Formats: sequence, structure tokens, C-alpha cells
Amino acid sequence: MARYAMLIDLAACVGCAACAAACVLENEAPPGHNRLWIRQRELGSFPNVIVEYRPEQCLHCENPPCVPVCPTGASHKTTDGLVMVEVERCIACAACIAACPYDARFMNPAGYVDKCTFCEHRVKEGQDPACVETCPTGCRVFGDLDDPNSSLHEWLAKAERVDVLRPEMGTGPKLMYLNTPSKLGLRNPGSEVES
Amino acid sequence: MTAFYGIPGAEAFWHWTTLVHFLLVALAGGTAFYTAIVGLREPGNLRGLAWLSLVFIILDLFMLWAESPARLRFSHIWLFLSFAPLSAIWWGAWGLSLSALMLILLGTKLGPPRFWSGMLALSSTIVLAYPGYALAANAARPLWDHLVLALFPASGLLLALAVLVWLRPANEAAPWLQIAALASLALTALYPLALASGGADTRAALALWFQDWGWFLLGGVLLFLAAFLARRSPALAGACALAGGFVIRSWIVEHGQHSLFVHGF
Amino acid sequence: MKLNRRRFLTLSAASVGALAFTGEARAFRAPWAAPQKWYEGEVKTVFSYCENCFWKCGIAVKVAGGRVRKIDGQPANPKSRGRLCPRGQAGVAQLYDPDRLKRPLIRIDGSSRGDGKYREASWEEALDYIAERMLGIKEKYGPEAIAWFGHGSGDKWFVEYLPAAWGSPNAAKPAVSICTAPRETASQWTFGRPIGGHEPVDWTETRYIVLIGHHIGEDTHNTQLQDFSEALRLGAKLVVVDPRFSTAASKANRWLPIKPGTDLALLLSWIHVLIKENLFDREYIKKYTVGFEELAVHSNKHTPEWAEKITEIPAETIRAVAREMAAARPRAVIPPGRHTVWYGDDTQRMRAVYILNTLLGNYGVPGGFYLAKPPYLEKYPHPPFPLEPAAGGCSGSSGGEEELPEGFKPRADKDKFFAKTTAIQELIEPMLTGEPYPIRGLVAYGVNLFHSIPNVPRTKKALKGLDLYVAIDVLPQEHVMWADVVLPECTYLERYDDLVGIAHKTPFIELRQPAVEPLWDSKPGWWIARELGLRLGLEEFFQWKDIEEYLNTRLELIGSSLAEMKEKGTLIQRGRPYLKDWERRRRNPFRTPSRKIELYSKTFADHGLDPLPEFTPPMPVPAGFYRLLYGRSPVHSFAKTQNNWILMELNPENEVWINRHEGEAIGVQHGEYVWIENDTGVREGPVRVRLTERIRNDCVYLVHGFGHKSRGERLASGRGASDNALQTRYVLDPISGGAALRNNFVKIIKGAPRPKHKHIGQLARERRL
Amino acid sequence: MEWIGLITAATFRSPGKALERDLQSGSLQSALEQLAKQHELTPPRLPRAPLSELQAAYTRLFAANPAGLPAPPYAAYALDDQLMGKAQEALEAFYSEHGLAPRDGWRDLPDHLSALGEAIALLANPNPEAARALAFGYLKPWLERYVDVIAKEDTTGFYATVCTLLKNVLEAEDEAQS
Repeated sequence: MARYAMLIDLAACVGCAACAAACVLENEAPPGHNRLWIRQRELGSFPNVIVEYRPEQCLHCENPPCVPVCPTGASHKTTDGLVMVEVERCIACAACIAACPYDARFMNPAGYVDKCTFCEHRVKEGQDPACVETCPTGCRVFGDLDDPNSSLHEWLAKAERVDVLRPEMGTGPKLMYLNTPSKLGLRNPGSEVES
Repeated sequence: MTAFYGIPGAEAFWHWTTLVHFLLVALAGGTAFYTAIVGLREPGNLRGLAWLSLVFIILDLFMLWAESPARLRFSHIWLFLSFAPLSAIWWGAWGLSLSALMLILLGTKLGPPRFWSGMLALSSTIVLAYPGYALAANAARPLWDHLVLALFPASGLLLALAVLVWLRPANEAAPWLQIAALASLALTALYPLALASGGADTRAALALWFQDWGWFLLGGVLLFLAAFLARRSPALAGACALAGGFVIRSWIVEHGQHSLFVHGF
Repeated sequence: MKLNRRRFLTLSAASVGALAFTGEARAFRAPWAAPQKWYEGEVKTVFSYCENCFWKCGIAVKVAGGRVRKIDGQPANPKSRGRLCPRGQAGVAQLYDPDRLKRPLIRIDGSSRGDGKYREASWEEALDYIAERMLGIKEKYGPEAIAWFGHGSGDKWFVEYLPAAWGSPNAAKPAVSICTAPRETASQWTFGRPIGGHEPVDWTETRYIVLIGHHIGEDTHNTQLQDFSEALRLGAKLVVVDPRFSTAASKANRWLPIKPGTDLALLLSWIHVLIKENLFDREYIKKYTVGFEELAVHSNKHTPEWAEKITEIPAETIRAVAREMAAARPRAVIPPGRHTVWYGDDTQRMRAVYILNTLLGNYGVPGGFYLAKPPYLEKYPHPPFPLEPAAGGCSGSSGGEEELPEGFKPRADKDKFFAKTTAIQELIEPMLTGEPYPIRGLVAYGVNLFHSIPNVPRTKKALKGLDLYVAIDVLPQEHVMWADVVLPECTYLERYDDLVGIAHKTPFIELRQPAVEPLWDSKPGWWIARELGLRLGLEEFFQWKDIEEYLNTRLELIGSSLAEMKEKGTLIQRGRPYLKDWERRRRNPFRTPSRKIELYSKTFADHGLDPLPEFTPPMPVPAGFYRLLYGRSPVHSFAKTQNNWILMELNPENEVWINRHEGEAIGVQHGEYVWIENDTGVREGPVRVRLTERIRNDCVYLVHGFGHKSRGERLASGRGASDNALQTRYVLDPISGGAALRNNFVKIIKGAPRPKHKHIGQLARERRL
Repeated sequence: MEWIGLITAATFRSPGKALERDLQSGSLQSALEQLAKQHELTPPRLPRAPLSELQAAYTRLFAANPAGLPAPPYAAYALDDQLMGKAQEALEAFYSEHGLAPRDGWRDLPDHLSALGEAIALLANPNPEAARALAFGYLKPWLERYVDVIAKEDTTGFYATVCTLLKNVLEAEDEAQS
């Protein structure tokens, strides 16, 4: 029983994509699909520019929209709060892909839906996920929200602000972003989610 | 300005095969429902109808199987071994299989036809309803407004009737066709308004709708023609209804997949 | 079986001898057995160090089922500390690239260089072929007529060991004169110490950082990036001076969008403010430096107002930054950066950087520069080489006078500039002109001649004229398939190399060892060098029979052993990072003529060079043109990773950055494809336009390494534009010999076709490696 | 089958003296003719090309090419677009099931076509079925994928001729079966 979560400090992230490359090799993601990618946003105007590098992947939501829509129970939430796909049960109907507000899922050509698992196989061994382990800037931290001594809480306490992607979706993401460089947080100016 | 290292899972996840499925499932559900109604009234002359709708169901199931990347993994068995009442597709699986069973019983004249027809009415309603639910359930896709909950059953029935006006005595199906056409037309007309009142996602939804509304308009016109011609020349009306219904449904399914998270957000 | 063998010989060519009957048959494994994830099986870890850039991070290679599956950082390694950048991760994709060179190739007689007509050959034949011709050239012109170019950690054998044994001073690395030469030369003549491959900036201790054209976060140098992030986390203030809003700028407290080419003026005015406002570290200056008075007088005229006119940075900002850094001293630092060949006055600019740091009293002091010390490591006890290895390197010796042994000619580029290291671009000329003496042969190891050395047309002309051109490489890159003999080296994951000693806060030694057997008939560099050496009659320098013996001998001389190294991967020693550590031992770290930090360089004066840095304006930008700036992508190393599907999927092409308003003014859309043409008419592209607020309007920016022409690199070819192709002009830095590349000017030409490329994912699926 | 194997082995090894002998003695030519006759195909005529040209063509097609190998001569690569991939593992397993293993001297991947050809030839008599399996499971897919490319890129015409014949022969065999 745990509530695994990941924090990404955008004040530190330089978007070098080491996490993305590590993920491809660790999880053998097929060419043409990524479980993890980097979004670069440019805001403001010369010379007052804000640039945000934002790694994105499955957020392992508290109430994941991708789980109830699954007709076979392949897409499920583990007791540790990880949102997983049980390959043997998946019929590749893509209902969960449609349901995900974050485009975190894709159809693996091998015939099942694939996505970030927070490297569950590593976490079981007590290791960090591959993306956390390799990040040169150390902008990622992974841990158990229920564990009071987890460094998560320390980071959350220190952070100037904590944002989640598309809060209006009510998904309760367990991947949170710290210290977004923009005052708008993770949103684009004039993007529909502002209202 | 937004750029990416790597690719979000943003590419379309449903393809033309899925559009065909949305057509076939409508024909299957619609004809089955029609069969049920007829069966409840005069259970005599059902055979033809029963077999016809069974054929549509089989075609649809084959389509689904053939297009599934999981084709040979036999995981589909879990549809029936698991209980997922929140999943449209789970309902769809049961709806289709039960309808198929009822139709076989009706077709082979086993047991009480009225009772089977009653059951069939229920199961085929599920088949008509679940595609709309499968779309509307996705809060993340602005084009899949709750209105499709009504639009898809209506247009589904319409599509089935469009086929039936050719096969059945016109005076029997035509009036129904007109009603279904009018209903679909009304809902189609409401659709953009529904998007406009879509709350948070309004801007994105309308943006996506305006990206290419030509097809949508064409569908609307065809539906209007169908309603207009239904009594004058049912056959022609059927053709219009078939085309119109297919265009509207396909447009919503195909276009609605586009991720605003990548492009808009 | 016999029966089969007999029938076999009915076609003599068919007796391949690839397979043999073993007698015992292995148990049947069901083909539909569920595919395992690689980590579910048994995973072996092999320690080595990375080759995907020059940083040489210690890596832990994960091998399962006889295949390399993943590469992680070595936890105990001071460079990687268990972390890796994307290029280090993606090394696997290079190992299993089907385009790799598989066995030696010899150019078919009668074909000319560039036709790419080759036949496969045995190693014996290929090596004999080379040796024969090399000895012929030596006979006719002398040993110096063979030039040796190399890049990558294996180049030790081909630009140092062999050339020195062979007796040619003309051995060069692009890493010097096209990268670090100015900062190294300046450092030699200011501090009497090299900067070194790994900039000795005391990041985590510093509180104020001023980056000048230093793209941390885009040049993903693992350790540096880790320390930089840590410094910011610890609250260090950051100022970024750059015409472009770099990634580092996005983390900065101040961004100074300076006019390109005027950095020296800014530095001089900072020196001026520190001195005039009496903000510098008096004790430090008194204790450790010479020439302050001259400097003080010299800097009178460099007022912030003077600098404002040149740099377009407000005098007030200049003053403010100077005061801030002074307030933070000695925990304030202006890092030297790496690629410093910019405008031609680069050694002087770097001198100004060091003088400024010195005024802050931070050299050899916590929070400034620590004193990097190379690890204790003995040479292999072979007889002394006739020549000193001349190539140098990132940290190549660039000071001091060289004494020439009897009977050897000096470097061919000797009189063109002051410093001691060789300038690779200057060795092309003798191939064409025969002046000062002819260079008739070239051995190119792992250096991409068409993507690193400016003025590519000249290079191609030179290659055509040579008597012998040997290429040793892993992939059949364009320049490789020009060679007379192509020798396939195995990748860094399949071979041993010589030990590397890293000068660092804690000096350390790294071992490269094979994680898997070499694929095909490729051989490690050491083997090639040795076999070639023996054929060239250099037996005395190759008395070791194989690399294990060589390495073990060197390690035993320092009380370790190969076995121990294979176990540990990294051997860490104790450092002497700060001046106080040296003083405790009564040692003087400054190897300058005056044994002090030379603010004023008498040696320069004696050689007719400015003893104190003076600003000279850069080549002006012609009307209608933009200055071409270039930089790095965090997921690519130079031009060597653009055929790696993992990295290409992350970043498939480069874009030309144009200021948004400027772009709208000249009518280009964001995302449209254009040509770039330089002022000598060389055209590159099509390349995609990135209209951005992140760059000044008088320059455009390209990421280096794209625009490959050779269709062979199927992922790389034709994607983006090559900055190197546009760099047909360079200005020679008269002090360091650096080739200053930012003197090329381009204009944007609309109407380029949108290239019809398959999606990288699609391509990769077609050739999944 | 044996002849298919022998010819494949002969064709895809790096061209040297041996091949020159076979060409001059005409033994390769006659081998092709025999094979063609067996399947009522018009026997092809091998173009006369000097060894150096063959070597150049071979290198350009199968060994090293700045324009990318038009046809990587690895049977498994044609199946799963991957060196050292699943298809190759399967092939190695297949070899060892039938008591075949790469010799020590062999400095190439076990799915190189000349090795595959040798395997087919070796298995042809003791175990015809296995030979067929290799020919149709590995050789044929490769030919189908690359024969056109080779026809386009091969300047000598030698490799185009042989590959086309092999492909046709295998297809003929296939029809003969069904």
C-alpha cells in the first residue's frame, strides 16, 4: 500500500530529454511512440521572454478517466496508486486513449495500449524510475505520498508553487510540477482552460 | 510557441475501419430494434428481418475483430468475464451478443417470439445507445459533447431505416424514416449550439468545428433531403439518409479524436 | 556430413565455411513463447566510459542475452554520478546500426576519391597496403608528410602514440583549433595552467555566475549540468550574456542580449568598473599577480558608456552587474566556456575573462575556479618517442617554446600563429600548396572532415590530391567513403581503449572495456595501431602483445591492476583544488614565466602581441545579411548522432531561429521552409523557420550537426541545414591558431520546398536497430 | 533445394578468386541453367563483368555505402527490420535444432545470406524439410523485399540476375507445392 507520486521542478529542468531517451531503452517503447516527451513553451516577447521545458508522461491520476472506460479491466489502478495496463486483458479498443486528457497513452503495434508505468518493475525493486535516476539536473523526485519521511514532502514544502496539468479535469494527477516559470502556471495565455 | 522533443500519443487512435464499425453497429442495432418492434406487434413475419439484422451484427463483429491489433490474442473473452458497467464498450459487447442470441431464437422460431422480441428491444436499444456513450464519456475530447448521447441513437435508427425502406414495404418504414430523419436533423442543428455552450472547452470545440465544417454542413443538407423526400420517394430518401447519417457520425468520430492538449492547450 | 562437404565443393565459391554440424541439437523453443522484457532475464553490468561526446562519463552498460540493452551512469564516477544525458543513453542504437562498417575496404584501382568504389579486403591486405604506401611517402618526403587527424577517446593511438613514434609533428584534433584553443592558450599565459577538458569551475560553491555565450543545458555536459543546476538550487544568481535567449538564459536573473562580437568590450568595461570603483580583491591581486598597474592604466578608457555604444547594453546594467559580482566575490565566477573560436580576437577575449576572474580573487578559491590536477598515472615504459605528441587536445599544452630534435621538421602550421598546438584547418593548406613542405598522406580517425573543419570545398580538393588517405571509423560517413583504405573500428561498447586520466577536483582514471564482442570484422583502435606500427617498423614501441598487458602494466605502475579497474571502472585519487592546499605544501601552481598570474603578459609583448586585451570590432555584417550563430542541441553530439533513431526521434531536424519581428518584416512564416545562403553564395537547406522572441534581429541561429548530405545515414540525410557548410570563411586567431567561425553572414531565401521525409518513427520501424 | 543453397552461398559471399573461377569455368552458369530447367524457367545468362566491378557492386549493395546499404544481406533483417532481433534468434535456434552452428572463423552474423545458403545446402539431403523451411521462411522474404532494389542498384547485373532467378525458382516451388 502506497501512493506513489512524482514531482518535476521546472525551475531546474532544461529539457535535455535524458529522461525520454532512458525511457525508450528501459521500456523498449516502439519507434514512433514515446511514453515520455518534452514540451517547450515560449511566452512573452523580446527581451522579456519566459521559456518553460516541461516533461510530460502518464500522471497516474487519483481518479483516472482511463480506468472506468476500459471494458475488460485491463486498464486498472493498483493498490499502490499506479495506473497500469494488464496486457493479457487488453483488447486494444483505444477507449482509454480517447479518455486520457493528457495523450499519455498510445497503441503499441504489438496489440495493446502502452504508457508510462512509473517503471513499476524498478519501483518494486526499490529503485527510482529510469527517468528520475538519469536526470542530470535532478529536477525529478519520486516517492510515496503516504510516507511522511519521503523527500516528496520536503520538495512540496520548499516549492513556491505546485501545479498539475488541466486541474479542471478533476483527475487528481500524482505527477506534479513545481515552480513553473510562468505566472500562468502550466497554461498558455488565452488557452481554453483559463476560463 | 510550443515545440516538442519526442511525440505525445497524439496521433489519431481510430481509423476508417472504426468509422465503418460505427456504421455497421448502427445498422445492426437499428434493424434489430425494428425487428423487435415488429415482433412485439405481429410476431408472424419476422424471419427475414431477424436474419438481416443478424447479418449486420456478424458483419460488425467481424469488422471489429479484423481491425483489432489484438486480433489473435483472444483477450476479447475478458469482455464477458469482467463487470465494467461504466464502460460503453462492455455494454456494447453484451448488447450485441444478446441481440444476436435473441435474433437466432426469433429466426429459428424457438420459444415465445413476443418475449424474445421484448428482450431484443432492450438489447438492441443498448446497441443503438452505446456508441454515443462511448464518445460522450470522454470529457477530454471537446467535440464529443453530451449531445451525441441523443444524436447517435437517432442517426443509428435512421441509418437502419434507410436500409429498410428498400427492403420493406415503403408504407411500413417510410413514416418512421421521416421521423428519424427529422430527429437527427434537429439534433445535428443543435450540435454546434451545444458546443458553443460547452463550458470550459467551448473555444477549442468551436475552433475544431470551424476547422472543417463543410462535411458537417453536407451531412445536414442530406438529412434535410431525407426528411423532405421520405414520403415522396422513400428509396431516394433512404439513400440521402444513409449518406447523411454516415457523414455526420463519421465527421464527429474522426474529427473529435484530435488532441487539443497538443495543438491547442 | 562428409557427403555434404563433398557435394558442397561442386561450387568452389559456395564453400563459405560459415556453419558446421555440431552433432548435438539444441532443445526446441516454442517460437510463440511470450517475449521477455530484457530486465526479466539475467543482466550483466560492465563498467566503461561513454563515447557519445568528449565528456567521458563513466557508464554502467547493462548486457542481457548477449546484447547491450541499456546504458546507465556509473554511481561512483565523479563525472556521471549515476546519471547520463540522452546521448549517453542512446549509445545502444549506434552499436546495432546495420550501416556500420563491417570489414576493411580498399578503393578499387582506377576509381578516384569520391566515387565510392570499394572491394572488401582482409585486414592483412589492407594494413600491408597502407604500410607500403606510408613507407613510400616517408622515403620520398620524410615522415612529416603524413598528417594524422583524430577525434574521440580512441584518437590517442592515431594522433599521439603512432605519429610521435612515426615522427610526424602534423597530428591534430578539431577539438583544439575549432574549439578550445583560445581559452587554453589564454589560460596558459595568464595562469600558467590549462583549463582542461572539464572546466574547473567550482559551481556548487559559487553564488554569482556570469555565462558568456555558454550554452549550459543545450551542450549537455553531464557533470557541468548537474553542478549548474545544484548551484541554482543553492541560490546562486545567474547572468547570461548572449545574443540569443539560450536555455541557460531561461534560468537567469538577468539576460544581456549583447550585440554579437562585442563581448570583449563588455568584459573590459567590467574590469574598468571593478578597478575604478575599487571593488576588486586587493590582497589577492597583491599576493598572486603581476601587471596590475599596467592594467589599471589600460582600463581607464573602457568606461561603461564606451561599452554601451559598442555592446548595446545600458551602462547602468553594466555597472549594476559589476557591483553585484563584486559583492559576491570571491564566490562569483565567469566560466570560460568551451567552444571559444568566435571572432578572431578570441585569445584576448579569454584573457579578459581570466583577468576579470582574477580581480574577483576567485582563481584557486572556493566558489571560483578550483585547480584541476591530473591523476597520477605512469606512461607505458616504452623507449622515448622521437617526437613529443603534438596534437594536444582540449587541454593540450599550448605554452612554452618547443625544442626540435635533430632531423625533424617543425609543424607545417608553425609560423602562422603563436601557440604551440597544431591547428587542423591549417594542415589542409600544405596538402594543396606543398608549402612550407608537402603533406602527401592523411590518416583520419573518427573525425568528420566535412562537418567540423571550415571551408569544406577546400578540404575536398585537398583530399583528391593526396597520395594516401586512410579513414578509420565506425560508420560509412561521406568523408570516409573517399579514403583509399577504410578500416572498420568497433564501437566503444566493443573495445578496450587506453586509460584516461581526468584532471578534476578529485582526479580519477577511467577504464574503457568491451561490453560485448565486436560485431563483424571490426577491430579496436589499439589493435589497428599496433598492427600498423609493426608493419611500419616501429616494433620497439609495440613490445606489449595486447591491450590487457599494456593497461595492466600501466596500472601496476601505480599500484593497481586491470582486474581491479574492471571491477571498479573508476579509480579516484585525492586532489589539491585550492590555493591553500598548494601553499600548505609550499608549492606554486602558476607555471607562468613570472610564476604569478600575469594580468600583463610580457611574453605577448615580446612577440608583438597585445600584452593586455584590447577590443577590436568584429567583421561587420553586410547589409541584407545576418550573422550566422550556431550552437548545440541537448540530444545530439556535433554531427555524429544524427543517424541514431532514438535521438533523431527526439529531435529530427534543426531550425533556423529568426527574430519574430524581423521574420515578419522579411515576410517568412513560422514553420515554413527556406534556403540559407551565405555571402559567398553557398546555399543550405531546406530548413524550417522558427520565428521566436528568443533572438536579436541582427543574427540567426542554427543548431550544429544537421544537414547531412550522405544518404547513407538514412535518418540523418537531408534533414535541416549544416552550419559548417555555410562556414566557408574563418578568421585565424594569431595567438592560438583557432579558426574563428562567427564571421559568416547569411540571408534567408524564401520558397524552399517542404522536404518529403518519412516520420522518424516510421523510418526507425523500417530499420529498427 | 541444395542448388538453391549452393548458389545463394556462392553469390552472397564477398566476390573473390573462387567466384572468378566459377564464372570462368562456367560452373555457376550451368548451375543456374540446371536450376532454371528444373522449374521450366528460361535459363538466365550471367553478364560478363570483371571481378573488380563485381567487388565494387557487392560492396555498394551489401557491405558499405555512404548512400546506405540498398540491401543489407541479412535474412532476419528483412523480417523484423532489426539486427540481432527476434527473427535472428529464431534462426539461430533453428540452426542449433538441426545441429548447425557458426564456425569460429566466421566473422559475420549467422543470418548472412551466404551462411543461410550454406545451411540450406547442408540440410538439403539429411533434412529436406528443414532446408525448405529455411528457403521459404528466410531466403524468400529477403529476395521478395530486395530483388527490385538490387535490380535498380546493381550496375553489373550479376546480382540482379541471380536474385531474380532465385526468387522465381522459389515462387515456382511454392506453386508446385500448392
